[in-house]
Amino acid sequence: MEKEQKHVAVIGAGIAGLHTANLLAQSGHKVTILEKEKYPGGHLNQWHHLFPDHSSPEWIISGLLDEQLQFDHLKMISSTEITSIEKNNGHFAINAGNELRIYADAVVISTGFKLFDARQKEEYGYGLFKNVITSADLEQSLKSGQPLTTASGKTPSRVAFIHCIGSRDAKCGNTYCSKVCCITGVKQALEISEMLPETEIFCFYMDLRLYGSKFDDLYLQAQKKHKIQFIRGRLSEAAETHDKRLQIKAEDTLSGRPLRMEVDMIVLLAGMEKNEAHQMFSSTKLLELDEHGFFKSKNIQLTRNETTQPGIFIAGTCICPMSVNETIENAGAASILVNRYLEHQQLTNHHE
Amino acid sequence: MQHIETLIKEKLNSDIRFVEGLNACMNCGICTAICPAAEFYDYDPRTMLTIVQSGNLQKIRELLESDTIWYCGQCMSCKTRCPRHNCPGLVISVLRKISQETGAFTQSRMGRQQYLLRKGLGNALLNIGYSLHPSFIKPADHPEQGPVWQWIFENASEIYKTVGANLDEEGPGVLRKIDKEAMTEFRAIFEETGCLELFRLIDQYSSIKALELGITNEANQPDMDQYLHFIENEQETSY
Amino acid sequence: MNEKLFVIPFVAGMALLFIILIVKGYKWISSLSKIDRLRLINALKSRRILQSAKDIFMECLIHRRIFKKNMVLGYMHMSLAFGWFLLIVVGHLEAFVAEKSLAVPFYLPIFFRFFETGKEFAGSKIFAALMDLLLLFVLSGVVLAWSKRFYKRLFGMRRTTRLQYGDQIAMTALWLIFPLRLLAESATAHQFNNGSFITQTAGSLFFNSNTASTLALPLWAAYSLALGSFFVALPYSRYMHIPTEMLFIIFKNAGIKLKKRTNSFTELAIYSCSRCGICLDNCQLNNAGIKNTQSVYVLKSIRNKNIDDEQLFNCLLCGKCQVDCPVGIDLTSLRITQRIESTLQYNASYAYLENQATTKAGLIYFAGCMTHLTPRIIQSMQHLFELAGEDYWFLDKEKAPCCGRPLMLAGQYDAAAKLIRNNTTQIIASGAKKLVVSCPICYKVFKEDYQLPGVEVLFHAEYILRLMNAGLLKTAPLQKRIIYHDPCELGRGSGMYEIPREVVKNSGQLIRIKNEQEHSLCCGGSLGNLKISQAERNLIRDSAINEYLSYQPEYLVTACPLCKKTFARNRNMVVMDLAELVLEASDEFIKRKKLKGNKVTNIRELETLIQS
Amino acid sequence: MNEFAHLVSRPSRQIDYQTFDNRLLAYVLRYEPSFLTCMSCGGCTATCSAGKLTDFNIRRIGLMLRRGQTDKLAAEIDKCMFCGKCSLVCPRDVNIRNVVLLIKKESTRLHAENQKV
Repeated sequence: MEKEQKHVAVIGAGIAGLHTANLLAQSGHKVTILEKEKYPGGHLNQWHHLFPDHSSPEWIISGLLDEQLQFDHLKMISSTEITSIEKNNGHFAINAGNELRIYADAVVISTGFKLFDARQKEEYGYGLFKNVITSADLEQSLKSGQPLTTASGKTPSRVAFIHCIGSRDAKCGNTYCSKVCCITGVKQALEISEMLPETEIFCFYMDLRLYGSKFDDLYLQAQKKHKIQFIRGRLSEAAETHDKRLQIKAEDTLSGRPLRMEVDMIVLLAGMEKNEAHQMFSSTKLLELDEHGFFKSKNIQLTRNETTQPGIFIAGTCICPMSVNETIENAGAASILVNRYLEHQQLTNHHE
Repeated sequence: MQHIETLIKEKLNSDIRFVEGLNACMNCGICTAICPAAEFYDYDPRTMLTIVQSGNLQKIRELLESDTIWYCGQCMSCKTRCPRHNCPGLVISVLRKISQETGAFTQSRMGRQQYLLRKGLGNALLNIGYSLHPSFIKPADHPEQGPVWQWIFENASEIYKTVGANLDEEGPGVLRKIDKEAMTEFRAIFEETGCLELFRLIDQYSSIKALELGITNEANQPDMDQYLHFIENEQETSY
Repeated sequence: MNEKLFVIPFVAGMALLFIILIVKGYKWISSLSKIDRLRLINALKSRRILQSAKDIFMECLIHRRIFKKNMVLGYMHMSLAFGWFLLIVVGHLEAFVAEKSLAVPFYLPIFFRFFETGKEFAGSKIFAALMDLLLLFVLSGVVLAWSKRFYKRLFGMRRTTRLQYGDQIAMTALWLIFPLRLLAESATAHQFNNGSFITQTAGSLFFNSNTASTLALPLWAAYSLALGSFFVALPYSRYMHIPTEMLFIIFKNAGIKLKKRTNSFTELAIYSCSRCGICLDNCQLNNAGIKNTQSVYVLKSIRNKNIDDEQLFNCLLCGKCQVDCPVGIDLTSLRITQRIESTLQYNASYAYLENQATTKAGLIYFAGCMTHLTPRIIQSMQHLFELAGEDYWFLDKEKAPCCGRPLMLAGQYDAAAKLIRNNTTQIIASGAKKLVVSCPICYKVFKEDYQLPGVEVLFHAEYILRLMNAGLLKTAPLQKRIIYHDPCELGRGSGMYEIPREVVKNSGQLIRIKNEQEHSLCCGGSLGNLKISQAERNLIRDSAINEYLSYQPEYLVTACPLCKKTFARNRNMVVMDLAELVLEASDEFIKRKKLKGNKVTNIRELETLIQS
Repeated sequence: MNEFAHLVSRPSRQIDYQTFDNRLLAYVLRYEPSFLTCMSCGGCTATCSAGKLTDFNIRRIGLMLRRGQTDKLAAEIDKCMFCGKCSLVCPRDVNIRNVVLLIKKESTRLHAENQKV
């Protein structure tokens, strides 16, 4: 029995999308990746170094893109935004901008996450005070290779990292943990400390959730070698002083005393949020979303990558916050489920 | 002021007990959980270690001038439990020494008692080689020991003999008289290790404190007997 | 047996009611404070009594305020009250004319047709017709009242109040009075031909000569019993509002106000509530599914002495309920007074407040606790003061006691007074002539409860408008559709509606919306409610946001840090404070000037350019 | 008999869950279940207006309540000025103002009850 080549559409060319696409192409399926941006790679394009090994994200993206070259039946269409998806007789019709219409036997959604807009926490002054930046801004600054400075060009003598911005906070509607911000903060603190050894660095946290392999080593290193201080307490508000420093107030909950400190720079560890694209899928009743607006899995234990709609799969941070290595693992798992689905379809078609 | 804080920093960093005793604390609190002193005193080894770890010299200085560091019983239970191999007990030893060396100890009630210890235990050690000797426990001063002690005290030489001790006699045995040669060697160790210097500093800072408190004799000199009496009777403010 | 005895239930009920009313009335008047009693006496002697008479006529009989809210509901109340009133008045006239004497037994006009069977007198036909017409008028009200139980929406209401036993008895009696009167009069009319177009027709329709003669007396007795029952049940039912409201209007017109502690005026206000339920639909707690804490229920619970904190403190104190209250009860103050009473035992002393250092300045800026969580407002205000060249002192820049209003809302009046005293000392010592606040919560308490001689308390909108009018602040209206959200404490709370709107008009395109000014929505963030959960607050907030979004605004401008913070989570429109809007419009002005070729970097240079 | 310092017994600082006084806690939780979700992040204390003027620590009050250390609560809670900032920053949406009100009310009642006994 000869295998009929199936067509899979992958939406989003971040690492989850690229990796799933490669694996599916390797299994012999025809694959089309649709990306709304001009270039693939997603958020990883903006990151400087990855935790825990400080590796560069560029090699991950370029590695995945190089791998693509060996598959003729894999193509990528960029600068294209999906407008709608319809399901007909077990097949999918995907409409995109430029009157593009693609038919597919299965769809993988890997649209990723959106960074929390820190302006929502007005009391921390993002967008208002120049020396309040987010972890993403800091990552860009580190990537630029320029030495880190305050808005007025001075070397910061004291930097404060604030954990849980837009995560675990009912006040901005996100009650879940974004999982990677704690370690991102530790990683970035280490990088600043290596770049500016004289700079004092403080991390204000509610709980340190350093869940991953080798993450605690970074924590120990940050404390021991770099004298980075971890203060358990949530920042209440920031105010600008006349010399454009920032005065922050928190409670040092472990000593039970209010704490006030002037710093030159605040880094807000912004969490991950659902992508706006999710709304398009749920409004047409094609897919269900979970209580946080991420895509709902068919079964959270067994089939994380299957949606409530047969034939549509999900991979990466459109399911929930994940680190880079987890995303890659997750993409692999997604490709296995897609393969299984297509094989089953083949069998039923054959019997018919 | 600035000078003292720099001095504290130097002393801290040059002490092996500090370098070995603090290995990045993560505030788990197991030391406080096990600490016998923490159960009864307003004292918490975890908080103390956090302060030292913060490197905030002003806070460390406040610590040196407080009662806190003197509550530790040096049982070192903390050492055996710490998941990061820290030893708050050792860190406290360093802090105590710096407090003695800088005179910070005279700023707290518990700290001032260093003078009491130096006079009592310290002098006893230097004079007879024992920090505590049965002859020190005078029945008049210790009514709580009751009439039996009175009887033991009066018939000491015979009673100690019956339990195999060699009280104040030449030769071997428990409570023997320490011979001259050993005493010389003992004093030399004290001299070499800096203990005598520490004694001298305690004396010096305590006299300064006595002056400061106005505890003086007719010649306007510090009256150290009266000072001893004063620190013996100083009351704990509250617990 | 004397058949006249059937009037006994009516006479007894009436007598009992009068005794109760006199006792209560005496108690209410006698327990007024000395000054309030003087006010009352003065009012009775002056022309104000005419005003009261007019108000009583308009509100108690005509029900003008209810008419304004809904015509059908208004008509229902008017036909019952005014119709019955006219029945009594015209009935008496008829009796006087028939008997040619003013000394008629007081029950006679009520049962006139029973006693005056067939005697012709001057205008008897006209009177009979008029009385029938009035009975029809009242009956139409009764029919509407019945149908209101089933078709609430006809009356513009979504919810009506739940009834108590006293209410049920009185209401049943009330509903029976007029149909029974109709039947009794019809029976008599059929017997003696003394009716008019209604009763005569109904008589021949319902009765034959047999049934008319046997049923007439029982029907008259039933009518008397219905009247008597109504009068007896009245003081224990919501209908107590009928006599109470008249006294309430007289008290109110005399200038008597609700105090911080309960007094007889409070009780009068509570009894004046007719439980019409008009306040229910206005309440935004409905959006959160909270259904038993609205003003009418709280008043009822206070009257029944079973009020608990869960009910008393579950209210936003937004004041929306009292806007449409037909009796004009100050429901917010009444609830606060009750909160004060309920928390008397635990008021804080704030012993830690010691004399803080004051700074000499011409103007004080008091941002308030909340504003510290909205630094954009603070930054904008500081910018404005700089523009105006003010010598100002930012009183609570680092730390300062709260203004006291949140305590007041929680009923902690004595505690609030301590903060107020402390802050007053500081403000007076600074020698400032102006106090500018950007938080309406602070504004209300500074205006109402602080004694600050020589210090003008200004809300930032007022201050900004002055700068604009003085030419110190120049703005170019932005091309933005703007909705202005009235904060409760500023709008209904302090009556400031137009000043902020003037400011908005100078800065952009103000859209007028349905629920604005005194009908404006509460954001849901109110400090007045201590019991509501955040999830419930969110429901209130979301329904307000959805209403605003239906106008497709680009900016939602408010003048309260708490409203701003509450609305900030929506992602479909920009939420900002008035001060921020003004600065944006001022930047726009500079930008436009620049486009015309002037090189301007700041507003001061601009000023000099304009002047030159 | 003389009193000897070393014979005077000192109260233990240990939190003893065996002798736990949970009356106040039970009352607060009954009327304000949102208090259950407090995770002691300290945001409330950091923002507290009263906390800037005195040693008032609202987070610790919550903690003392949850650990049955209620004897000093009534006096401590009096420092609160009810401004509501704490409720506005709480990441777990705890209705802190109501918690304060409930503590005040119930501890006043418990105090009166204890007086009677």
